Amino acid sequence: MVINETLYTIMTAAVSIMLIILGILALESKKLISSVIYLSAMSLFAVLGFVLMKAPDVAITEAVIGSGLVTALFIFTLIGVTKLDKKDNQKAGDTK
Amino acid sequence: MIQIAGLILILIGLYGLITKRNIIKMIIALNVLEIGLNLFIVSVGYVQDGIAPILTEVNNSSGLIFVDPLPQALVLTAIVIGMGTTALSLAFARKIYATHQTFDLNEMGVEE
Amino acid sequence: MKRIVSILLVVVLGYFVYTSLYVDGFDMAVSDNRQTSISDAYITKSVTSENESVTYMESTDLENGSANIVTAIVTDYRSFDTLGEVTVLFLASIGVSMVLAGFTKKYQFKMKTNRILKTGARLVVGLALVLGVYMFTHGHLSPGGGFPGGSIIGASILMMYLSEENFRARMASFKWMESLAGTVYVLIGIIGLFVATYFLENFLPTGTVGALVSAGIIPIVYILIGLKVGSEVSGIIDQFLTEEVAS
Amino acid sequence: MSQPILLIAIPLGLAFLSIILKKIKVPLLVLGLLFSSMLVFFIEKKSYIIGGFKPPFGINLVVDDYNLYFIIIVNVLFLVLVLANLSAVKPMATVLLVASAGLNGLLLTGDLFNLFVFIEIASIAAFILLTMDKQFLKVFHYIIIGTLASSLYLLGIVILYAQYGTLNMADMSGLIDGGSITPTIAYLLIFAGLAVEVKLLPFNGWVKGVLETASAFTGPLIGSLYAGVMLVVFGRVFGGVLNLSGTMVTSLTIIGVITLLAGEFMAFQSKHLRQVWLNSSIAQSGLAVILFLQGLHHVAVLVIVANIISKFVLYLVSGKIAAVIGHDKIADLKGIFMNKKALGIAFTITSLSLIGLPLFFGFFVKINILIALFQSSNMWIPALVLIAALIESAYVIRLLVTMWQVGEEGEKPETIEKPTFSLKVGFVTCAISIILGLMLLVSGVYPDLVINQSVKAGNVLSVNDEIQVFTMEGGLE
Repeated sequence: MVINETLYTIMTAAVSIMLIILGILALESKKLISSVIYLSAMSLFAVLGFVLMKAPDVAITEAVIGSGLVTALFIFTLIGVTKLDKKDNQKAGDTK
Repeated sequence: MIQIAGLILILIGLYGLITKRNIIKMIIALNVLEIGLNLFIVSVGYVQDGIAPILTEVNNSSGLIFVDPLPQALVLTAIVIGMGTTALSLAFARKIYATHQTFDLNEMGVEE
Repeated sequence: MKRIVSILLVVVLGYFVYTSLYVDGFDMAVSDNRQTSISDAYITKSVTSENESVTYMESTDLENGSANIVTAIVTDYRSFDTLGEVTVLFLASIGVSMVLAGFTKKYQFKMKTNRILKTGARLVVGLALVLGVYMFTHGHLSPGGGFPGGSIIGASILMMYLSEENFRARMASFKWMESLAGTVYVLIGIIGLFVATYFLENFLPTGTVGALVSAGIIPIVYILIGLKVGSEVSGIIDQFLTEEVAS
Repeated sequence: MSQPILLIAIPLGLAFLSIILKKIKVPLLVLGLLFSSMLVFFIEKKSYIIGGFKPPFGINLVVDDYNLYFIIIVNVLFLVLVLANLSAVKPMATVLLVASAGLNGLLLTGDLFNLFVFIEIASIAAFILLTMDKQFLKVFHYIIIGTLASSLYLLGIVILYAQYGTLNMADMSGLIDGGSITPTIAYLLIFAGLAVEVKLLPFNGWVKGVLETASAFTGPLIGSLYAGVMLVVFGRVFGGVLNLSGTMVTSLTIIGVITLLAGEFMAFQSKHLRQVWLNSSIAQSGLAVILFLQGLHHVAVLVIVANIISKFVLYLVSGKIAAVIGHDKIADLKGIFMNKKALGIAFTITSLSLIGLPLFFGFFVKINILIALFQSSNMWIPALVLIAALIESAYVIRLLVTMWQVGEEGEKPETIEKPTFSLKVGFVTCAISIILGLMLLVSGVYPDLVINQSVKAGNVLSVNDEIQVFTMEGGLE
């Protein structure tokens, strides 16, 4: 399978730019949950980068662990928080 | 190209670690840094027109030009180690939230 | 203000890194100094004995019989790193359960599971389990291997966990798997020390490159890693899906 | 079968086993550590291959004059520490086994990437062990900084790999000596990564939070054993592998000197016992780093040995005092040793050795540092080291006077607050402190053996024939 040289360059450039944009978004977005989603998306673009650099093993590992499991763990952490917040609000509401 | 992007991501992660005062954001910055680092390491082993370092029916001889497999093996290790530390620090984050009711270091009253 | 200072700091640092890596004659591409690189010996499998080239499905009884060269490095040439890596994950799962020791109650999600979800989940879980097992049994032939394979198993356990309410009781058996897989990994290393000469040495015949049953201890090690990672990941997820019991 | 790999493999295997054999966790831990501390005496000095592939292709473990004695000290002290705190270790048995494997791996490994893996194992074990002190936020800071540090270290070694195509330490050392380009950025990244672990100044924010509240168990572990091992690793990498030159040495030495002075100064100002020792540890790390960077490996080894033993006793005693009294404010500890003279004597011997009074081991350490520095470099480094030593003596003597002072001037400390040591805990601590104190005293009277050994150790990193050392027998040799 031969990929056209220019096509390859364009793809690497696109992946690089998307990685940097998503990296900045992940750090600068206001809501924590969207940060986590940006991180996950960034991880997916990293997977693309690994594929482009001919590293299929790394790509699979990153796809499963980096963008799958780590995102899941982040989200579980945040779920616990929102639940706790709601309870607190309810308590505050009860005392009123 | 991706090598430079990896370096920039490392710098973005560093910037995040310096400025962010939110525990979750700090962990995210660390993850950004680690992804950048992994991209950089793999790119070090990339060879122009090299093929993936797996012998198959198509690429069946080791006489072909492969990309360097050693950095890929290192990254495999680094990804798993990164996941381990992320899981541990998220557990700490939950514990801290349970005592302080916030993720924000400013709200906890921690000095810079 | 602080933000601007840190941006400046990072930009200066980046400029410094950039100049020292790419301008001052520093050579970042491995391809050019291949002579000094140790990877060529990995690719032609000629570390212990000189070997011209390896051919798929033809070469037999080499020092290492894995068709996937990354796997060859991860589980054979630098297998000791992988033992350390497994240990890190093991420590992480212990650490998570220690830090979250007070968190024992399972999350009550708002959504109730229904029959369609349950059946669908079972179907997908079956497929995912098969995929995971395929991945770590074929780690020496195709990309993948023990770590992603084990994580996929962990993910399918998570799916079971979310769809079945009474699944948590069965989690205890994973501790056994985790412990046994780890112990057997170390034991294989020590057997290598006694049967052959070195720790973690490949003491089984390596067979034909590319065959499913080949590469000596590599598939065994990857299966062990897969089982261990799978049980550790399930343990971590189990611990994260709890909330603190109000005291 | 005296293979050093068993020092890593046996604790790891037992750790994996211990999560299902929960009931005999502690016996397994003691068994594993006992095995390690016996095995260390039978190890021969050579390079051991792992996996059957010769280095640089495979990973190897190295045992030589440089690390052999550290392996013995660390393993034996680890066992002693666990035995002294046997009641407290039960929940941490598995992690302690892994920590022991990690420390041994750090000392033994001959591969730069393998070193990264062991840094991660050892530091994650440390994070978990530190949760015993319930300071989650402070440990979290340590996690973030520690992970950042090891990432920087990894970046550094990957850049070196890209340049030289190898990861083996011995191989890398040869290639760097023969190479034409100095990979400055890689050196800086590796320095930054290791500096966090050895507590150099801009990177040591975590130390304060973690060690200030350390118990009699985590204190000696993190403050003495981990610190010592990390310094040994620093020496191995910067003394043995990387070949620094000119301006790099000067600028990094300045960091070391600043760390030394700032550490001693902060220790002088500290109001709490453990704060004093943690700042003093920072200063000692700075000193060892200076010596390694200046190529004076033999005295650096002396500093590390003295620091491991003395800080072990000091943290142990301070942790016990804090546990019994509930705090460790120096002003409130007046005359505390009058009730417990044996412990006091051991504490005093160790701290006097730390400041380098004659007849103690520390004296020979200090004098050899100064001789070596005066011979090798211009005057400003030894002068500053001397100033630091003076500050150190000042605060240690002030501390000792306070702690021995009988409340004659009206206020009787016994009546205000009676420090009642529970005898059982006190006895073990006492015994350990006294034995280690006596070791410092004996090696102070007969220092030649230790000093000759350290010269040998230094020569492993880089051969230097012009070393002059001060010993008991021959004076200046």
